[in-house]
Amino acid sequence: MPWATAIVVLPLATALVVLAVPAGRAHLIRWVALAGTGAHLFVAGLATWAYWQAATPDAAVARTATTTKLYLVERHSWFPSLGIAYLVGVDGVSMAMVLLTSLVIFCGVLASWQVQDRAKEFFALLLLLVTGVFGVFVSFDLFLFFVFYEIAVLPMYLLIGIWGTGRKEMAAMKLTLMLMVGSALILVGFLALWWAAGGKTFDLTQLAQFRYDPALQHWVFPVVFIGFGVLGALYPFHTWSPDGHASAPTAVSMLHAGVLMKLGGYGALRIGVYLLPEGARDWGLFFMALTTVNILYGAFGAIRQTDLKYFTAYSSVSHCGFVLFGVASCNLLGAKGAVLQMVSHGVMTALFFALIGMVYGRTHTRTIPELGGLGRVMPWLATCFYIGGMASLGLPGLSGFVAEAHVFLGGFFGNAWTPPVYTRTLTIVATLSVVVTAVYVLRGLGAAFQGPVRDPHYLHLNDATLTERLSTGLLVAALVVAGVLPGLLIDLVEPPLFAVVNRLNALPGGL
Amino acid sequence: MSAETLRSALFWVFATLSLSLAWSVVGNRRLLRAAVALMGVLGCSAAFYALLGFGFLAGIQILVYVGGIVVLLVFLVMLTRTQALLEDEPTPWRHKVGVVAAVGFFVVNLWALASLPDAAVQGPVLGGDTRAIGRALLDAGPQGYVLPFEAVSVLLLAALVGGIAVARKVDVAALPPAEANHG
Amino acid sequence: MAELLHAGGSGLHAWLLVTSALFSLGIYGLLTRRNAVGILLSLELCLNAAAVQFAVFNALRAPGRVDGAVMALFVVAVAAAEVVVGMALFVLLYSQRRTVDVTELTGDGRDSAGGPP
Amino acid sequence: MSYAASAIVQHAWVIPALPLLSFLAVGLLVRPFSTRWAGGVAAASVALSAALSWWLAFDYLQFASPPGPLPTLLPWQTEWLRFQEGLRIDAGTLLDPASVLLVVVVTTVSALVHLYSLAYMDGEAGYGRYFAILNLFTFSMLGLVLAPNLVQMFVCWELVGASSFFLIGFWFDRPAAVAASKKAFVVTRFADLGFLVAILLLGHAAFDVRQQLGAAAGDLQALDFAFLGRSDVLAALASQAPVLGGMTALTLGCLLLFMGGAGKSAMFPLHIWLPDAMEGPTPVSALIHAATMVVAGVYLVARALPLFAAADGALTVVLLVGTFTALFAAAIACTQDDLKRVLAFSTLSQLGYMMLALGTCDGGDPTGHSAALFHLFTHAFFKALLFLGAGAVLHAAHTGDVWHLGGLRKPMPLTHALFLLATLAIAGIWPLSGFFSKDEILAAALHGGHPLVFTVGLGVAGLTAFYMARVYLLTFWGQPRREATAHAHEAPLTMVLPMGALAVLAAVAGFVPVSRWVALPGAAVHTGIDWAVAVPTTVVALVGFAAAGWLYAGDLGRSEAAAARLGRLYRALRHKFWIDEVYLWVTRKLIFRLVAAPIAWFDRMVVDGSMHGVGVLTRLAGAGVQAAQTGQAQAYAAWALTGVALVVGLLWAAARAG
Repeated sequence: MPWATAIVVLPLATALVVLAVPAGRAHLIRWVALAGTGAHLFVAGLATWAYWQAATPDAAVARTATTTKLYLVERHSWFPSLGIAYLVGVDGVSMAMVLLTSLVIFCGVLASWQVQDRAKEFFALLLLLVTGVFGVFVSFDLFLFFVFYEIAVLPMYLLIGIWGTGRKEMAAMKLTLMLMVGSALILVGFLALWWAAGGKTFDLTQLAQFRYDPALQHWVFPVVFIGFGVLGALYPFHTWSPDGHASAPTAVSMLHAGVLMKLGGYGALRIGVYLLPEGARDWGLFFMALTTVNILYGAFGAIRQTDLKYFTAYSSVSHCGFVLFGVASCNLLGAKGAVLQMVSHGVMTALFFALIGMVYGRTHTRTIPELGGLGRVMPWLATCFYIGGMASLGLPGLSGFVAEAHVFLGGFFGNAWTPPVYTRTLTIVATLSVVVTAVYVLRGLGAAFQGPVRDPHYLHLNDATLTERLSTGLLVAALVVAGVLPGLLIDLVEPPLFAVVNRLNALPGGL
Repeated sequence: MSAETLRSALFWVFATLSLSLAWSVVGNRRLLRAAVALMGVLGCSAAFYALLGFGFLAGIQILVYVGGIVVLLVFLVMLTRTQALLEDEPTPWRHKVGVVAAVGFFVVNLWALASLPDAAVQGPVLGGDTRAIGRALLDAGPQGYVLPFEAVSVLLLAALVGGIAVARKVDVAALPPAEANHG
Repeated sequence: MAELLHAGGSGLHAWLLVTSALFSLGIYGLLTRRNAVGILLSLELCLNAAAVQFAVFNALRAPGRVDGAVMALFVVAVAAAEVVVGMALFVLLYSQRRTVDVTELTGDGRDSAGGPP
Repeated sequence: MSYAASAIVQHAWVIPALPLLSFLAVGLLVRPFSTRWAGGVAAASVALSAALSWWLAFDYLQFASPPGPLPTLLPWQTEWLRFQEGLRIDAGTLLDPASVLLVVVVTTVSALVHLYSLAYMDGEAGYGRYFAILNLFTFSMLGLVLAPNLVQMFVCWELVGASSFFLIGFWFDRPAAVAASKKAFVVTRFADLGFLVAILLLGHAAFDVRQQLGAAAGDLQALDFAFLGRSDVLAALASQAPVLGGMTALTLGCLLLFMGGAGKSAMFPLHIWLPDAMEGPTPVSALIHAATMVVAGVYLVARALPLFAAADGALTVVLLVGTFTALFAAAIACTQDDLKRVLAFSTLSQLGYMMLALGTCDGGDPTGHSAALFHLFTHAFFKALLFLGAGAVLHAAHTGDVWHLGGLRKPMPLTHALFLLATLAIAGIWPLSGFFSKDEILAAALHGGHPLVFTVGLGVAGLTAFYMARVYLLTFWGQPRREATAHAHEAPLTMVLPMGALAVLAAVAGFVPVSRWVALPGAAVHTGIDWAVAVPTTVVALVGFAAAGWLYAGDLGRSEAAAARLGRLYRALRHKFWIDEVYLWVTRKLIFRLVAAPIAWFDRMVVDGSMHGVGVLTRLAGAGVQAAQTGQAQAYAAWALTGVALVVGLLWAAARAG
């Protein structure tokens, strides 16, 4: 069974089916989209099972490997003259990301149940977008990776520009332009990697065999890292994210903050650190410092926000900072923490944006001071908000804690070539964010959901509908499962990370 | 006076006439006069065709171009007359640009011309034979023109349909009374 | 008189000189006229000059063939099509804008709104 | 008989699992359908848990092989989180005297509070939610107590904090309750930052030690208490190079650990959240803010005592902070008007006692450790009783302001009797439990070579008697000072019964030989009464009573005169030394206004602005190009011809050159 291809093709096929439905039948369109994404969730689950079957015997080998072994591989020549191939497959990290994306898109479709305006185009574009995301996660040919990366970025422009709110055109433009700059950097990096390895192949597994010249790595690494960092909201290239998230429709925010921003961390880890260990060694500390700024800056920025979406967007900046911080700390704990944080933040922020969309759909405002006392009116939504908030501030038992604990330990343990005083200081500074996060989460949610009911009209609003309960309930369940049984996720993502870390550990100690 | 000399003299007569009329086409402030001058230029061109030995072409030129197209243009001029454009006098800047471009083009042409060897008409030209032209137009062979011919007919049809479609929207009754209409 | 229809009296250079001059005059008109119809007239001048030049080359360089003549015919046909479309456009334009002054036709997307700006 | 034969010792995990299951069941299944059942299920599960924990304590003591010390058992553990090899975090149940003691205390008080709440919370919106979170709290507290490693402790520690947050903010439409819950969470969270960094520091240091030990470390993981308590590990930790300011990772880690503990146990200056937390329902205050959660800090220090003892000076900090908090809070308690607030400051003061006792171990003599745990044990009962009594008063009179109460002993005789008993217990009157445990603490201070601390402790004992007598007299004696107070009535049976049970415990707990059971090796075990301590404490307590009686039993004008005479000191005490205001100033003015707001501004204006600036530059460049795009076909034609002319000109030049 070509699992990897199925993962990519299924959403695309669903998009085509959606396009074939007459535009007037919005209800049918929704059901098609839901069925398609539901089937995808199922297929992703089966694929995980297949991966698990294939990968478990290699678990011991993986601990000492220096190259990631792929599973469920499909390889077809595409442009043989340039060494471009259709090479798809999975490893633990990409499997985890595929599962996350499946879940988020499924819940995103559920959360978009109310979309009426041009529903057909909306769902088709959404599915196209997610096709790109899945493509990125399963492709192991850099060129194919880039193609999918662009597919993932571009529909965003239309989705925000057409179905967004507020200053949507500006936000869409800004987002697209900044991400394009990022992908230009990535392309430069990819071409450099391809060219330096002889210009024969874009195959990641083969490029990983090649030892790049440290001088080349020294300049390619920051290019690639910043290129991916733009999507991963690396300070100071994060400013597209608050505007973009605030303007995007619910499902797009969910997908974007939940999954698309993870492409940044994924790429930085998979391409940046993995292919360019010496570059990572040279630049690790710099990027740790920059992402520490990210973490605190996003958290402090969130305190002053009055729009729920800006609030969540700044908190995303902070949380995505953890991802890149983990990547930049260049050790197993950090890398694992980064991947766990990707999953955790993906679910959490998708939950947040889904809930914000639901609250906005009822109150028609996202301004926190205009809300108030909603906990009395919509207990389900408030409860889910608080669970998400608790995950966000790293409450143990929810997924955020596991990830942040890894990232902090990773930063604190540091690596062989950086003087520990730097990494530890940065880590301790970064831990301050747990307090700041508590402050802004409790302030924001308290103002919106606690206290007396602010507007008497709110008393007539109803709580979540069945689809909304299903969507948010699934995400909450994912947060809880990932938090209570972190071993499941760790077992999945750990083996391929050994390869990344073993390459780093094999480096001659720098400085 | 030999036929050669006569032809040469006729050529120069028509050339002078043609150029001066052309000057009027582009330079006359009153568009209607320019249109009439264009008619003259095209007439001269018919004479040129004749001098070159293309009798059929000359006839077509008179019939279609002068008699059809330019008449349309005259109508057009009259249909779109406005007070503001009654005198189409170029501004100095436009005039300069026009002169530079036209002269520049002419000079470039002259340069190209200088690289060509001169030649004269050698004898009767086949193009004078209407049947030959007809055959070439309907020839499906490698030297034939049947495809362009058909394409041009489609083009004409399209232009016809398009012209009707575009102009159909004009609801003359609904037009606001325009002071310019009587200029 | 019939003889006149069989051969040209002047050389290639003289012919081309005249057609080039005609074409150049057309360019001048093309660039200076404000009236769209005037531009169309100038364009006819250019087209006609080109058509004549086809005929000239045909007669003087390849008298055994008819390609130039055919091209000249095509030019006439294309000119007819062009005038038809141009006429339709300009009449419509005039009905909406009350002018065919090309300098007032700026592409700011408001053309369809109708009425003079 | 051995422990293997004891089902409950082997399956001690059932004790925390029951409230957890009940939390899930009540929260997800029962609550939407029936509030009555929600309360019933929740209370029943905790009651069952309490019964099991008594069984556990019984078996644990019964099967110990005398005469040796009680063993430390780890009957169940499973991998929970694998950071990396040697840094695995297990979930498990650690059974030793301290944890068994705490399990008993937590489940017993919790069960009684659940029972009490059935009536107390009757008719509240969110009744089911209340019980679900109360269950979650009980589970978390048990998990904390049974934690075999620092991380499990931290996990449950945070869960305890979160459930406390939700319980304090139970009436979430009251702004004061919302503010109090936020404050409690944020302040403790700030302290937990210390705990977290301590875990990082100690985890790293211990991991290094573990790597050095190699096979000698066995299967023990770096953050296991069993590993951290080993003498070779402690020696290795203590001999590590200093990391900051001459302190080793061990010392720094212990100080930060204490910061976490001080936050949860509301030690000065992190105490500010506890008085405000009284905005929550009173049973919650009884359970969380008197008997269980707030002692977590004490428990943490007690649990990590080997580390603290090995760390240079850490225990001295504990001693100082504990002593100061005991005095400071007791002094403030003398001036507060709200019944529950007085009890809250009293709790602070008693927690200070416990910390103080732990601090006296700095000389290497671990006697204070058992004294602290003993006091923790007794305090849980009498303080919970005091809170439940206050709750009964609140329930009846709808106000907690002592100046609005008065004369309640007639309409509420049972509550009065129980409150009096608890007052005597906390004041340390023989033969009630407070007498024994407080004396042990003071004895530990005296014999541990801290006479000054002993003196302060003695003073605090007097203050304790004074402020407890003050609120007791103002509440129950004299005449009702408000209409509502006059119509007060006795609490229902479901409220009185748990209070009665607690009263029995508060009365007899002093005779339980807790300090002998929990004694660390080397600790002096008290037998009988230490007259050198008992006499002075009883005397100061009686003096405190007498002073309160003189001021508050008869003419209340006397108290006003006394307050006036104290002047500035009285005002400072009433305003709690303006510490809340300082905090507000720091957070609002300094952090929000000088950090958060500038960052938000900087982000929008500078960072985003520079990104926009790039956009504007691009647009300007575009505008330059746009000028050529006039939409005028003639202009294009001119450009095209110019281009042609240029190209031909170039060709020409090339031809001439060639």
